[in-house]
Amino acid sequence: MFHPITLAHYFVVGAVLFTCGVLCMVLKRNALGVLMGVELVLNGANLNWIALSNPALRSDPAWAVGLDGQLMALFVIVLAAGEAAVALAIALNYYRLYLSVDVDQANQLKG
Amino acid sequence: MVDSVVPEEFDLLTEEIVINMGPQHPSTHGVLRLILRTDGEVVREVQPEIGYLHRCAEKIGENLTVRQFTPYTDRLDYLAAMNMNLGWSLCVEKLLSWQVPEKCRHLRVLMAELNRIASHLVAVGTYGLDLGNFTPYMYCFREREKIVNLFEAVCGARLTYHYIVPGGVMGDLPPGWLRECSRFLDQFQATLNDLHALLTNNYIFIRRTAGVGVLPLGTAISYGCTGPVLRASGLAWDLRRHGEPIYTQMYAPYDFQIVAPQDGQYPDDGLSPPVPDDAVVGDCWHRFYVRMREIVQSVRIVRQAIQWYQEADGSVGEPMKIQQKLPVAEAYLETEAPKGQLGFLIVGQGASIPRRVRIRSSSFCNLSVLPELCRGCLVADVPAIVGSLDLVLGEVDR
Amino acid sequence: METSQIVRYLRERFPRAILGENLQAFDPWVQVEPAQLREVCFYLRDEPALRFQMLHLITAVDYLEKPPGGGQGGSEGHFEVFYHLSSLEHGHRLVLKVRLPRWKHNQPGQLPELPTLSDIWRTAEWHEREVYDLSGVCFIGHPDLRRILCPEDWQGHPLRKDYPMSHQYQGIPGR
Amino acid sequence: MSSWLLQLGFADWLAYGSAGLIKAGLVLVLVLFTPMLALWMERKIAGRIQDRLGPTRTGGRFGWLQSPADGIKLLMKEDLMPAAADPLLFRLAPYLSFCAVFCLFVVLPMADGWAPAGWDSALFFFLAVAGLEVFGVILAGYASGSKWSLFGAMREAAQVVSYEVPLGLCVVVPVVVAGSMDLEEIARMQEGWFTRWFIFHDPFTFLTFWIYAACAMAGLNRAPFDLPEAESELVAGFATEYSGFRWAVFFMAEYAAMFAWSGLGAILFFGGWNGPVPVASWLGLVSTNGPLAGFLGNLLSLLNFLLKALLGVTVMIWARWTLPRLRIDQVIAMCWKYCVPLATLMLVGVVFWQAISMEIFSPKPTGSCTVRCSSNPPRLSQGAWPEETPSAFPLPTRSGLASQRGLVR
Amino acid sequence: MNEPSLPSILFFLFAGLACAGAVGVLVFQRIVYMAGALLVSLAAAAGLFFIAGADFVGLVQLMVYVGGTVVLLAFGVMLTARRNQPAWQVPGVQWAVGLAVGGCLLVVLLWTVLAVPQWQTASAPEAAEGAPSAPGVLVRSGSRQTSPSQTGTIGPLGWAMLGVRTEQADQSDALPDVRQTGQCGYLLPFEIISVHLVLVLVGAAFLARAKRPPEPRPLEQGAKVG
Repeated sequence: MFHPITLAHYFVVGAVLFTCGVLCMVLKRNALGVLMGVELVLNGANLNWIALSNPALRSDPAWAVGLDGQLMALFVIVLAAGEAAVALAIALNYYRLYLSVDVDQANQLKG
Repeated sequence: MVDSVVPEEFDLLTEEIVINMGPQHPSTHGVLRLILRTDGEVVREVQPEIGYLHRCAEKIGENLTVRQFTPYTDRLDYLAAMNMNLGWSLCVEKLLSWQVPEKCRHLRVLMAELNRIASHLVAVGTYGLDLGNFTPYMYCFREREKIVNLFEAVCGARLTYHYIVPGGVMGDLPPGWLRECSRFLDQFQATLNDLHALLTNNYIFIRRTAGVGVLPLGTAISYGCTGPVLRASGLAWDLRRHGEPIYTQMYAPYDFQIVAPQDGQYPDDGLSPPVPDDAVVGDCWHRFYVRMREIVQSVRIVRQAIQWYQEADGSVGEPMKIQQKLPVAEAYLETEAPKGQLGFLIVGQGASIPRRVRIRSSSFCNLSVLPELCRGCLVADVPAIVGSLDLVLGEVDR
Repeated sequence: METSQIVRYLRERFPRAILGENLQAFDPWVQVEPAQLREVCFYLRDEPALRFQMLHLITAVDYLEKPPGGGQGGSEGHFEVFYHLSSLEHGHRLVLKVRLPRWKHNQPGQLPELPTLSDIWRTAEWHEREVYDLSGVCFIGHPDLRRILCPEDWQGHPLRKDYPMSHQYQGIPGR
Repeated sequence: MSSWLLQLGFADWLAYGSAGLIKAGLVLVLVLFTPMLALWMERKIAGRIQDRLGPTRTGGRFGWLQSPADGIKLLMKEDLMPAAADPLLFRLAPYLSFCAVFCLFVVLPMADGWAPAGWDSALFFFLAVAGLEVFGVILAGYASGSKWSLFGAMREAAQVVSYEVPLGLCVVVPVVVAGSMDLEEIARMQEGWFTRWFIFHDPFTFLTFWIYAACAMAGLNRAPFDLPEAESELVAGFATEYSGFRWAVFFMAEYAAMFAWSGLGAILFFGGWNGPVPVASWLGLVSTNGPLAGFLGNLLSLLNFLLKALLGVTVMIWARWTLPRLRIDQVIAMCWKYCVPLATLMLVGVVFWQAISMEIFSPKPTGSCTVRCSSNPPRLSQGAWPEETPSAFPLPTRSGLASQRGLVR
Repeated sequence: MNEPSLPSILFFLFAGLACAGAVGVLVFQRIVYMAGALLVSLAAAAGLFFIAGADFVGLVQLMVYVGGTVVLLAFGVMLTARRNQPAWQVPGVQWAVGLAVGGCLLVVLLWTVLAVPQWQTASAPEAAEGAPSAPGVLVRSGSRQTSPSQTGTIGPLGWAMLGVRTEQADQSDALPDVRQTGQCGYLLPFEIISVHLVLVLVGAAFLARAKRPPEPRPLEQGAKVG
C-alpha cells in the first residue's frame, strides 16, 4: 500500500487539498481566507496534473499526458498569481470601505 | 447593510495608525516623544510631546543666587555649555551694568566659537546618523574630542564647563593652550572636506534632504525659529551682528560672514561646495549646509580671537561674588547660541536671589515648528527633519 | 525706531489701552490693558512702521507679597506677564507687560485669564502652554491649552510663589 | 559519496540519507562560518573606515575571536518576547529565514563539481529559494506585535518582492550567454584567462553586473537599502523585539545571504572558481591528471571562489559604511523606474549580441542554443523511456548512479 | 519491495506536510496562521512535484506561489488584520454541514481514485524501486551534450512554450509536421497568458489605488497611543 508510489497516492493528496480548499471557501468569513481556499483548490488540481504527466506512476503509461500536464500546471500557477493579485486588490478596496474583510458583509455591488 | 462606512479613501494603504516615536527612539536625540499619525508610510500629523527631561531650571533659579545658578546653565544645552554660560553671564552683567575687560571678551569669544564648532559637529554628525550614515558621526566626534580636550585643559570639565561666569571667566588659559588650539584649527579643514564628500555632496544625501521639510521664512519667524534654522530660510539674521550692544561689542572687531542663502546662493567662502539644483531654500539640506558653513566662519573667528586675545592687555575679569545683590529691575538678553537665540530674563528683587529667572530656549521654539514641517512627509523624513532642527532636549525641557 | 516713538504710536492708536511705561529700564516696556492686548498686538505686528514680527518669550512673574511676619495666606500681590517682541525688519525691541490678579476674582484656585496670542505669533502657542503649565495663567482661545512640561496629571503650578512643594508624585517620594 | 556508500552495501535510502545529512552538515558549517567571518570583516573594515581599530584583543590579535565571543554573549542574553507577540510565529520566524538562506548554499558550486547538489536548474532554484527568506521577516514583523516591526515587515515585503524582478532579469543575461541554468556549467564556461569571464563578455553583461550588484544589495536589505531595519527610523524594523539567540539567527541569515549572493555574482560574472590566470591548468592540477591533482586544483578553485565572494561582501560592507540610507519611495522607484527597464534593455541587448556574434563567428557548441535552434531545431534525440529512466530530480535512480555528483566526486 | 526507498519516504513526508498544511488552513481561525499553513502546504506540494519529476514546475511553484503569491497574501493580511479583531465565528451548524458535505466530496473523490486499478501500480520495475521517473526529461536540449547525466524538464518545457514539442518528435531528423501529428506547442496560450497577466496587473494596480486624496483629520487631543 505504501510502496511503490503510484498515481493514486498523488490523487489522494490532491483530493485532500482540493476538499480542504473547497471547505475553506465555504466556511471562512475572511476574504483572504477564501482566497487561500482558492489557492488550495488550484494546488490540488495541479498536483493531479503533475502526477498524470508522469508515466512511471501508472501501469498503463501510454495514457500519461506527458509534458502537457506540466505545462497546464505552469499556466495554472501563473494565472493563480494574477488571480491572487486581483483578489487582493479587491479585498483591499473592500477593506477600505468597510474596515473589515468579512465576506458576509459584502452584500452590495456598489463601491 | 453596513452603515459603518468610512468616507475617506486613502492612497493604496489602508488604516491610519498612531505610532509612538520615542521617548526611547534612536533618532529623537534624547527623550523627545513624537506621536505620529501615519497612513502607511505617509505621516499625516506629528505631535511632539516634551518634558521628559524637565529639571525645573527656572524654579531652581528662583532659589539660588545668580552666581550659584551659573553651573545650572551648563545643563541646558549641554553640547554648547560655553554659550549657555556666556548668555547667562552677559544677562547678569546687563542687569548689573557691568563691563568686563577686553581680554576677557576675546577669551569669551574664543570659547564660545570653539564650542559652536563642537556643537555644530555633533549636529552634523548625528544628522548623518539619522540618515543612516554612521561614518561622518565618528569623524565629527573625533574632532569634537579634540575641542573637548582643549576645554578640559582650560576648565577641567569635558561637558559642563562652568567657565564663563558673570564678571569674567574662571581663570586664564594654561600655557601652551593657544598653540594647541591653532594646531587643531590647522588640521581641521580636512575633516570638513571629508564631511562634504560624505554628506553635503553625496547624491543620496541630497535626495534625502533637498526639498524635504521646507520651512518658509514667514513661518520660521512666526514660530520664533532662530539660529541656523532661521538663516537657512533665507534671512541673514545673526545676533552677533544684530543683537544688543553688550553682545555685539564682543564681536565688533571680528570679521566673519553671516551664513544665509541669498536667492539660493551663499557668499563665497572658498571652501564649501556649491548648492545642488534640487535644494530649496529652507529645506533640510540648507539647514545642514548653514551649519557646515558656520563651522568655517567660527574657525575664522577663533583664529582672530587668538590674535586679539594675545594682543589685549589686562585681566580676564573677576568672577562675581556669590551674594551679590541685584537691583529691583528686570533684564532680558538674547545671545546667538549654536542652536539659535538663547535668552535669559532675570527679574531682580533687591536681594541676591532673583524673583524670577526665565529661559528662552531656541530648541523649544525650533521644535514647535515640527508639526508644520512634518505634515504629509514620509516616516523616513521625520528623523531627517528632526535632525535638521538640531534639538537638544536639555534645552527644550529645561 | 526709538522706543519712545513706538510708545507714541501706541498711545495715539490706543489711548486707553496703555496703562504705563518705563523707557529707562534695561528693556523699555509698556503696560497694556489685558482686554485690549490682542488689538495692540495685531497693530504691533502689522503696522508697517513697527512690524514686530517675532515674539521671543512669554513670561509670567509672580509678585506675591509675603505678608509681614511670614504667616500663612499671601493672596496679596499680582501677576505680570511679559511679552518680549522684536522686529527683524527694523531691529527694534519692545516689552509688553500685562498686569493680572493672582487669582481670577481673587478666589484661590481660579486661574487668571488672558486672551491668547497664538494666532498672532505661532511662538505663543507653546509658550502660552508653558506659562499655563508652570505659572497657571489661562489663555482664552488657545487651541490646545494643556500641560507641556509637567505630566498631564500634575497638581498645581510650580512657578507660583505659593506652590506647595509636594513630597511625592504618584507615590514616588520626592526627596 | 552516496555511490561510495552504496558500494559499501548500504540500503539506498540509508546511503542517500546519510550522504545528504553529511552534505547538509558541511553546508551548515559553511553557513555558520561565513557570517562569523563576514561579521569580523565588517567590524574591522568599518573600524578602518571610521578611523578606529575595530576589535583588537579578543583572541589575542586582530580580534579574530570577536564573532564567536559575540555569539556566546547573544546566547547568554535574556530571551525576551513581548506580551503582545504571537508566540508560535515569533519563535518560528528566524528559523524560517535561516532555512531559506541555508538552501541557497545547496546549489552554490564552490569548485568544479563541488556543489552540495549540482542541478541543471540550480540558478532557478537559487532565485526561488531566495524569495522565501522574506517570509521569515514578514512573519517576524507581524508576530512581534509592535508597530515598528510591522512597518519593517511591510517595507521588507515591498522591497524584496520588487527587487526580485530586476534580479531575475539580471541573472538571465549570463544565462543567455551560457545557454545553461546550471551554475557549474556557467562557471565552467568561463575557464581560462579572466577575459573569459562573463563580465568582459560584452558591454551588456558588463553593465548588467552593476545592476545586479545594486539589486542584490537592495534585495539583501543592506545599506544603503537597509530600510526594513533602518535604526534611525524604525528602531530596528522587523528585528525590534528580537533579542538573544533568535536575533542572532536573523543576523546570521543576513550575513550568510550576503555571502551567497556575492558567490552567485562571482559565478555569473567573475568566472566562479576560475582564477584570473589559469594557474591550475599550468600546474597540471586538473582532474584528467588523476584524482589527487583534481582535488588540489579544486582546493585552489575553492580558495578562488571564497576570495571572490568575500570581495563582494567587502564591497557591501564598504558601501554600508559610506552611504546614507535611501527612502522607501526612492528605493521602490529606483527598482521600477531604473533597474527593471535597464535590466530588460540589457537582456534584449545581450540576445541581439549573441545572435549577431553567432552570425559573425563560427557557431560554438556552447553558444546560445536559443538562437541556433530557432532557425534549425535541435536534433531531437529520443531518449529511451521506459527502458532507461533518467531522473529530473537529482534523486537517485540506480541507473543514474555513476553520475551522481556530490560535494566530493 | 517492502524495503522503504528514499523517494517513498520523501513522498510521504511531503504528502503529510501538504495535507497537514491544507487542514491547517481550514481549521486555524487566525489569518496569519492560515497563511503559514498555506505556505507549508504549497512548499510541500513543490516537493511532491520534484518527486514526480517535474522539477521546473516545482521551482516555479516555489518562486511564484510561495515566494510571490503567499507573500502577497501575507501583505494583505498585514494591511487588513487588526489586533482587536472580532472573532468571526462561523456557526457550529455551518461547520457541521460543511464538514459533512466536504467529507462526502472527499469520499467520492477517493472512491473514484481507488476505482481505477491502473493507477495503483507503477509501471517500470526500476522506477518502482527507485524514483518515479519523468516523461519530459527524455530529451536534453542541444547545449547540454557535455554532461549527459544532467537531465531536466527545462529544455522541453521551453521548447514547448515556443511551439516545438521536442519530446514528441520521432527519431528522424525531420521536423514533426504539426498538422499531421496533431501535436503543437503552447506558443499561443503562452502569449495569451502573458498579455492576460499584464492586463491583470494593471487592473489590480488600478483597483488598489485610491480615488481621491484623504482629508487630514486632527489628532485627538492627548491621544492615547496603544
